[in-house]
Amino acid sequence: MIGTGILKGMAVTARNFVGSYFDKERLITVQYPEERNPLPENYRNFPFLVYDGDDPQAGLRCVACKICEKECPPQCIYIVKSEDKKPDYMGKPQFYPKIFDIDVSVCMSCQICVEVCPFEAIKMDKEFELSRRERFDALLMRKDDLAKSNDYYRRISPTDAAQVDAKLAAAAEAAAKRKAAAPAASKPATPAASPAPTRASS
Amino acid sequence: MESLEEIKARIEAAVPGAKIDIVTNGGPSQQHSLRVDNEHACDVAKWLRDDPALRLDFCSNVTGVDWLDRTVKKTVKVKKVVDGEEKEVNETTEEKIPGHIEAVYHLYSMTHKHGPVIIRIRTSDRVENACLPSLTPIWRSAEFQEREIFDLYGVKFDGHPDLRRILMWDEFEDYPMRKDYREPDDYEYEPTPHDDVLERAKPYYTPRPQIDGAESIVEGSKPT
Amino acid sequence: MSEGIDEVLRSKLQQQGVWVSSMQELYNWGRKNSIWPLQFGLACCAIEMIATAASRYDIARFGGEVFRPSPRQADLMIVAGTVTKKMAPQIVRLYNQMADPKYVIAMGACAISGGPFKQGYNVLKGIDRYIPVDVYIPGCPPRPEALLHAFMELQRKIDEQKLSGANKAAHLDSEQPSEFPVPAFGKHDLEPPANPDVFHPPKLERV
Amino acid sequence: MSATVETLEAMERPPVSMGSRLEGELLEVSMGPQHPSTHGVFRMNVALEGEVVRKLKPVFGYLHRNHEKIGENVSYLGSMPYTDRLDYFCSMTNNWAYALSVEKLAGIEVPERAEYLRVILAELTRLQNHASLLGFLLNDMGAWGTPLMYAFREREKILDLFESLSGSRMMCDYMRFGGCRVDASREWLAYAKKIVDRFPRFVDELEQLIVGNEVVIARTQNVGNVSPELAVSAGITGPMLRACGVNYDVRKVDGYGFYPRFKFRIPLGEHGDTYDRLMMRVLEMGESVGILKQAFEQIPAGPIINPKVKIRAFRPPVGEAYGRIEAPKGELGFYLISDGGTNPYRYRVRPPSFINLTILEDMCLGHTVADVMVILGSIDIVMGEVDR
Repeated sequence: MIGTGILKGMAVTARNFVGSYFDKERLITVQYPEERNPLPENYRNFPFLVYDGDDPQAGLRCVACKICEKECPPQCIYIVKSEDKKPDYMGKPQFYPKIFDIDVSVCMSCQICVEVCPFEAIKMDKEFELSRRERFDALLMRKDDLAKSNDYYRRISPTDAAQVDAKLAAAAEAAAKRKAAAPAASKPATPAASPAPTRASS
Repeated sequence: MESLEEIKARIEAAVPGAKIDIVTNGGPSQQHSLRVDNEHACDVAKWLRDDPALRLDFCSNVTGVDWLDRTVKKTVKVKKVVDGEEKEVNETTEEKIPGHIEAVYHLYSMTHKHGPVIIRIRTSDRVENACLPSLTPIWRSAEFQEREIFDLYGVKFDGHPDLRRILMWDEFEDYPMRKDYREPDDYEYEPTPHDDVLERAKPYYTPRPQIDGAESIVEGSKPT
Repeated sequence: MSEGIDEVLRSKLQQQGVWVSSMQELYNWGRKNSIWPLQFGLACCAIEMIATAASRYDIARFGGEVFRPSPRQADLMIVAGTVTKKMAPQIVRLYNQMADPKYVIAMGACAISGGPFKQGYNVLKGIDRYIPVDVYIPGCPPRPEALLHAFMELQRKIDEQKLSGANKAAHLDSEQPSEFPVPAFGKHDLEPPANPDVFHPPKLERV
Repeated sequence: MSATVETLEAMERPPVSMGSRLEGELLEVSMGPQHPSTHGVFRMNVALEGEVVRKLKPVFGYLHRNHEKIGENVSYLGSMPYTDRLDYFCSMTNNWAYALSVEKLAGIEVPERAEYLRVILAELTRLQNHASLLGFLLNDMGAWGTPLMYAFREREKILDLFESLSGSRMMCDYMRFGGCRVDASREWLAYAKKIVDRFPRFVDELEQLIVGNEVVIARTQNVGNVSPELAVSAGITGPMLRACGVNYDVRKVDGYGFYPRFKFRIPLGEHGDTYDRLMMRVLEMGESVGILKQAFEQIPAGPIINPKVKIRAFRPPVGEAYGRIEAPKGELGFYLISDGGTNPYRYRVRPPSFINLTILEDMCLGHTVADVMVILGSIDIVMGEVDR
């Protein structure tokens, strides 16, 4: 009979309309600025630089090896390596990035920089409310904007951060053992206790 | 499916005068291909499509490949008599391959569900005689893909029903997929400067006045 | 058309049940809550734009659900996706056809700067080379929430616009252009490659 | 008066006055690139006689993002996120096609669990692609947003799955050469299974909405017929080919991944009209649900990536490879030539929706303009892939 198809369609619409009040499956509207869908742990938006300790500049894990700059497919990272070495938060002299810029107006959130980084220094952030009225300065992330603490990283992605901490602690322990095994005479100024395990537990 | 050697022998029997070379592919994929000469390409393609055993009725992919002038160094171990003694000596031969543009067709059979058979045709050079026979009359799926090769590589396909630019605008003059194409210099704001990007474009286009200090040149030329 | 109302007086009056507003506030309130976007998608970001308009994120809560297919009826152009050089003249033309006041959101990395495809020969490195952009959303693609955030940012911007005075809104200033020249297809590139009246990249300090 | 036109470009516009009857006079209309139902920046030059299409020429290139050129300038790994942006509805299948081609090129083995994950994600992609296609198609037919909203609601659920696994809703960038990037947890698989189990309810609803609907039948049956011979010659693939009754599915023919281990059928159409193409999608969603259920049961534990594959400085041996998969839109292939360097020498995408557009003109001739939109919608094009 002509019209049954249309009536059936109307029934579907009615079922959806009524169902949306009772059925969570029918995904009701999220009232965005007030209520938010929880972001999944794996969510990624733009990269940031992890630092240990309290000082954002001294604690940066980045040693300006420029691997991410080279591997970044859209070429949105710009690094200038320092000429001198500065002590990092553990007191070990390291190269550091004099300039570390990420142009987030180019970045495509592919996280290849995270995958290639050998120092666990760059990670993906979850911040997405970055709308700006100006493009040139506001969307160019400088080193100061990018540096975020390890505690922040633990907060936004606890599972990954725990893995990274464990890995770094293991590496530090291995390094300490190697140092201890080496003749102590060659390096008299060895730091007494390895601080890495305390960091992992903090 | 029969081997490429068998197909080659059967083509040569069926299409008199056709010159077929087997291009071996050393990679792990082992997808070897047949190079067909331009005069007989249409006949060979028609035969491949209509032969009851092959029935390659589905031309999946048509690709243009740009090869610049290159020299291939081949090192072959040759037995030579040196000082009255037979020795194995590495002999390096250099072969100059002039630049050309190649069109690669990947053929499958929907009837027999086998494939791919890959055929390649190449132009004689990259500039004046960048011409190839069109295989669109045999497989219609080549129509847009050959137009794309014409657009991006500048290969003229003889016998193509509607050879126009497809992706770029009609006024455009370059062939951007060629290896020696240089894109216009319009990098004004590059906060993450990778100098090769900037350098690459510079020599080919006149620098734009706003960025390269042309104003100061004008100022300097003023009688002071 | 007074510039502002004394906030103390206003709150006192409100306590008495009297609601006072200025012409400017009323006008901006009306405008910012009925921004009709142009139904215009270019690439990947357009799908996120549709997702924003769909029931889960529901841009209708901000008065922006009326996607108009015609530029004559639209207030806002969401440039959602990669702007190619072949498409750029059409976008400028669409912008010119929109009636004042008009706003532009550059959604996603490609619309802002060419994004990941920046190094392509046919990709325009940012739509702000030809038309002025009000809000930029980075991301590839931005989440629907990010688009809503930008929408609210635009509403704030509209709210701040002045009806009179020296720095009144551009669409009320007869000296400000509301149409921009459409670039032409050249032999190698668009001509001109950028509109110098609109595009002012800063001088970059290099080390 | 009737005019015969050789080429659209050579055609002069006939004078159209208010009183004249439009029949017999050709009117050139440029539809797009900004058009509400061209699914992106697609343009058609149409010559109309009255309302009937007499000639139609598609115009491409408004989203030509130089994917292939960029692919030749970045490393093999660097192209992976770019493939997401080809067909932006189906980033997982694009990833897979590219990973498959590179694996062929370099001779890489993929662990079992990774292959299962790939099948699961590809079939989820197929579900959400077909669902949104049906939504868009009904939108083009004048159903406005309602079916599209339902389709996007289901799509959101699958996008949530993608996001919690790969970190991004649309641009998953999930697969790597020799496996996958992130392992799926047991909870994720359980949640995915739950969503897949409920999916048939949506398919049934959608079927009720469209199958018997008089308007849909009137708009789609006997509209845009394609003969099987033309479809094969024009290289049409995917659901569009199978709607003509040609049994060709790369999942069965090539047996890539672990598809030979799954039991599924290939739905085939009879007439090759728009209705058949539409039904093909509905039926394929059902088959995909079946594959997914089997995959959830069979998925083994184990590594997800081949540890021999280097992430940085990955150099496949000199050679070339063409790999293809059955993407939701048709056969998606990647053709790669390696010269031994870190970048491919030639990087070519065989885009299914671009080649499926070859016969757009043949399908539209003799139909009205309104039908052109429906026919175009049933091809299922995504401009990111058509123009690349």
